[in-house]
Amino acid sequence: MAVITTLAEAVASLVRDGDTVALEGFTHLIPSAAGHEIIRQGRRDLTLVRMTPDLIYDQMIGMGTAKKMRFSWGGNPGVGSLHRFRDAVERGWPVPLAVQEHSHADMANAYVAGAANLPFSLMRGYAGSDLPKHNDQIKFITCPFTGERLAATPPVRPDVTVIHAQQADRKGNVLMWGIVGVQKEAVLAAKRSIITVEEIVENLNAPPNACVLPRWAISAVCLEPGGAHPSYAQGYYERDNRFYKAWDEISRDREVFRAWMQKHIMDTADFTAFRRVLAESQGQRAA
Amino acid sequence: MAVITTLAEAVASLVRDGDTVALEGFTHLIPSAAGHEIIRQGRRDLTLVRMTPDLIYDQMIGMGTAKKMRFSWGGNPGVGSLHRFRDAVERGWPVPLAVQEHSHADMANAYVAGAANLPFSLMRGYAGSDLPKHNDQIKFITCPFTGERLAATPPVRPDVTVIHAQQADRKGNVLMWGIVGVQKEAVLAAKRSIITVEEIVENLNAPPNACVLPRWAISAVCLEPGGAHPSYAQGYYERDNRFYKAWDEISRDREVFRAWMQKHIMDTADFTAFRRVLAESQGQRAA
Amino acid sequence: MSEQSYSASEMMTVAAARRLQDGTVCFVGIGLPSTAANLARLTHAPEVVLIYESGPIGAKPSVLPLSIGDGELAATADTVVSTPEIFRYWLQGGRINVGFLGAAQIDRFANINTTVIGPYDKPKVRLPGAGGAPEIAALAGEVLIVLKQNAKTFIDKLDFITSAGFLDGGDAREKAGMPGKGPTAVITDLGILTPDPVTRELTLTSLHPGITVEQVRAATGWDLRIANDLAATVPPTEVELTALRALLKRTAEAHGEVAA
Amino acid sequence: MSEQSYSASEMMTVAAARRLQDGTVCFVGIGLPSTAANLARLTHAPEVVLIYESGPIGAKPSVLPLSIGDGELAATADTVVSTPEIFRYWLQGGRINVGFLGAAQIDRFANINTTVIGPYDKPKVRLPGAGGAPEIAALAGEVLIVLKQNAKTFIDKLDFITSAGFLDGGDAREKAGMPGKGPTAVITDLGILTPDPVTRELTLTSLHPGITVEQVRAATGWDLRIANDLAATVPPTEVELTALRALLKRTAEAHGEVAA
Repeated sequence: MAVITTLAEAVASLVRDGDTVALEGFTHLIPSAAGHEIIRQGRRDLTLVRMTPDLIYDQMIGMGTAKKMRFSWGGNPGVGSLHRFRDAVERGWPVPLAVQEHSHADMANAYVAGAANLPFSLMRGYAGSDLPKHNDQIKFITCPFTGERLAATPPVRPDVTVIHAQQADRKGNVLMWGIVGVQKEAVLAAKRSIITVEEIVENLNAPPNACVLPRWAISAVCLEPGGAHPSYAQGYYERDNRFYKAWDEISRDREVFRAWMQKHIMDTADFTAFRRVLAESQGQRAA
Repeated sequence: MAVITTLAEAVASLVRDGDTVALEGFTHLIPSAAGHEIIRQGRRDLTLVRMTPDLIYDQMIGMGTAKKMRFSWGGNPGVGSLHRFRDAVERGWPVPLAVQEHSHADMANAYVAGAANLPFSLMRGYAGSDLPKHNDQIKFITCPFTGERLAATPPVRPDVTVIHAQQADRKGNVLMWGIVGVQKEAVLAAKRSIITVEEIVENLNAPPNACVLPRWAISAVCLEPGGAHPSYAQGYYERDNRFYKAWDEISRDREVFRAWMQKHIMDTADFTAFRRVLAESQGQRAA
Repeated sequence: MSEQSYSASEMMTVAAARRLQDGTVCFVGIGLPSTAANLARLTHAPEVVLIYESGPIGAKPSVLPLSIGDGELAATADTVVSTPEIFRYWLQGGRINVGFLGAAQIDRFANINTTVIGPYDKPKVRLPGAGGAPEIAALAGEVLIVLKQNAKTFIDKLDFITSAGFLDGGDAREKAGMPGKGPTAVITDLGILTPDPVTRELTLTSLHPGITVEQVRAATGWDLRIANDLAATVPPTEVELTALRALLKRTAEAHGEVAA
Repeated sequence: MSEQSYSASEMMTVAAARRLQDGTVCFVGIGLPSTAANLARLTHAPEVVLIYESGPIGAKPSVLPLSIGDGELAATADTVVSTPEIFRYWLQGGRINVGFLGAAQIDRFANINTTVIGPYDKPKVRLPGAGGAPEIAALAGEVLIVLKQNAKTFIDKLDFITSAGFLDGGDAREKAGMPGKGPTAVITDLGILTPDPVTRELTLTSLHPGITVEQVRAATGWDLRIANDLAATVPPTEVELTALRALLKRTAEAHGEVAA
């Protein structure tokens, strides 16, 4: 049953060292505020799961939060590489990062299998690809009716899933719209869940068949306006493409990255403070 | 690509003797007008597929339209038995009806497998049930990771799926809302599809993430206001519970049934004429 | 029972409703289970979450649905999802605390038949079939069954097991790999039966007011076990009866209006 | 090329856009494919249906998305579904006519590497990974690939095959059980390569204006086959160039505004 609480409390009570954690979002509604808080509270040895790891995971990896990542595409969307991710994989800095790599279709199906409590997912996949040679969690099974060969992989079952949504009501029911990605599946596949929201409203007034997560299927709801920055929240604010480009510079060099993280995240109390400090930095850079 | 045409033309060109046909609807948006037209045009040897066969399938079975039915619950919702269905199964009248029987969960998964072009569906099902003993299309497979036993069945892949929806736009894109059941999966699982609608509008103005079927995934769209009667169309009209009760009497006796079908369906040109004749009959009964 | 101010079926519905705790997530079958579940919601369990297989989650109907997919369910739900999602993410996903079922026939181990009477291939009576019951019975945290008790419904040997209770009893259910606890109570118009902790055989543990043990035995197709500490079911309270009758009255009026 | 009124990458984008027929259902990768697909929609193919893996179906963005999930895609789509549904019902469901992909590296049989350069376990360069490409490449009716051609991208032997083209050539793709026809054209900044009908080896079949065969050979990591009837790519028309430049201008302004 959802408790409405602060993000700091939710992360403190629900995210533990060594957990398998999915912070999901498909370029829309990325839970940046929650990612920062996990870094701030110094979690370690996390197994990160995500279809599209981006800046938040780059930050977590660069700060040594993660020991492993299960994913299908890791980049800075529209810009290029994730330099901290590459540094961890190519040179083991600050700590080596094990990878379990899939295709998007397989990851999406693995989330579905997790939400549906199935022991494996099933798809027509990986024909001719080298990926299965390097991922022993991809197996092939035979259709009992046609003899066809299908790819199977274990479900994603996170200890904690963290997502960002547009609205919750005062009871903790959550509504999201627009590009909803795999977030519903990710929450339903997890043991625990944290959902940050743009707004807490009296009534959701959800349209019929909207993407609603009932409060009894959620662990914690936290009000974090702007909490998806630099990604966007449809109906609230647009994507800060400038920051994605800026990240390419910030993350290229280990020391520059560490200094930026210290100033903007470790030395700020919360996401609101982060946004204030970031605005100052951007002002200086612009000047 | 959807053509907007009359129901008579759509059925004439898209539904053929011997086809596997799914007229879907989960008590809401049942394609009654289309079912009548299939009977009127005298189709034979159909294999009917439906999670919840009700009055329309009772009428088709009683008129000898079907040779087989794949289903999971066949009854008159809130009233009782389907007498024509029972007569066909228990006494082979007017023709024997073969049945392939599943649970709702299995049928729903089989539609999903059909829409997803998978050769079988997968679920935790039938534990302790006698159903698999009488359906050789239910098999059990072993999870390659955990060794768990799961039920598998071939997908539903109809030659034609027929559904009723609230709205289409002038291009043939379709919008439905409320209890949407398995209709989206049923259309995407089929080779051809007919969608009758309450209304054709200039623009759908669909809410975000609404249940929309794009015109290029549909064969035919037909304007049939009231075409779901005696079921209901959310936002248009309510369920005619009285007719469901009346059907219990009409369908009990073979001759009464045949006479009713002749007068109300075989001797009427279309659903509008049917509704007019039905209103007269109900007036007489009430008098 | 003539002196009683309530009917046997009212007692049955009230007794069934009482088994549903507040806050429970309940997968509701149509008919008696739906009546009992909504009575619970309107009396002691305002926060019960009602899920119907047609797609509504958190339905709060002011009148009872005649079908499993009435518009009232969709209009009052927190959300309406597709039927595949209901079975995949919500039932199989392990989110249902209580599955509330009716039945055409039941045996001593609370196995249910809703498929055929007589041989499957040449049935004497063709029943509607399984619906959602086999997976609800297997996967829900626990199962409540409500049906009228007589020689036609309480059968020594079922012709067909549609949905599993405890199969042959003992640990047969666990061996069959069903995660749910299975039927924890069968509520009838005569009393309440619960499974023996060891043999899992249904035992009469509570007798409704005005009913005799002999009546219950006569309405049961096998030699019914009676609990040593047989309880007497508390009669419907004024609150329960008033709520139930108002619900049924609203329902009749609404469906009457619809039909008018 | 100094005398030309357009750039090599404009030629590439225009040539790629031309391959997309009107009414086609196209699964669009981000970057060059998205630019080409939207140019096609804004010129000769107004009825092309663009599907993005993030969920939008029938997106009609007025400015190019910087990410695969920009709000513009959702706001202009006929509908937005979940990412699992996109891959399950729409791609695997067999509804995609053309998969439009980019690539980091490609080989003579149009196999694609977007995973690693160097050994997988100790990569010299860790690339972003597969994304949706392996299943798009396998399941789409046909595949178009657009990328710049040079010694770093056109590789004799890939370190990693992320997404299959024709594997070892000949009927290797069919034998691997891929329903789609596979890559039917690779469009670069130098020319257009298409697979030999028998060997399936990429063959230079059209040369962009101002480019020499020697330039193309020099930009290819293997001994490139040249078609006997080598065609000359038609230069971008005024309509094509105007539409492309206006699209890129709108895009820059929009993303500039966002950042401001």
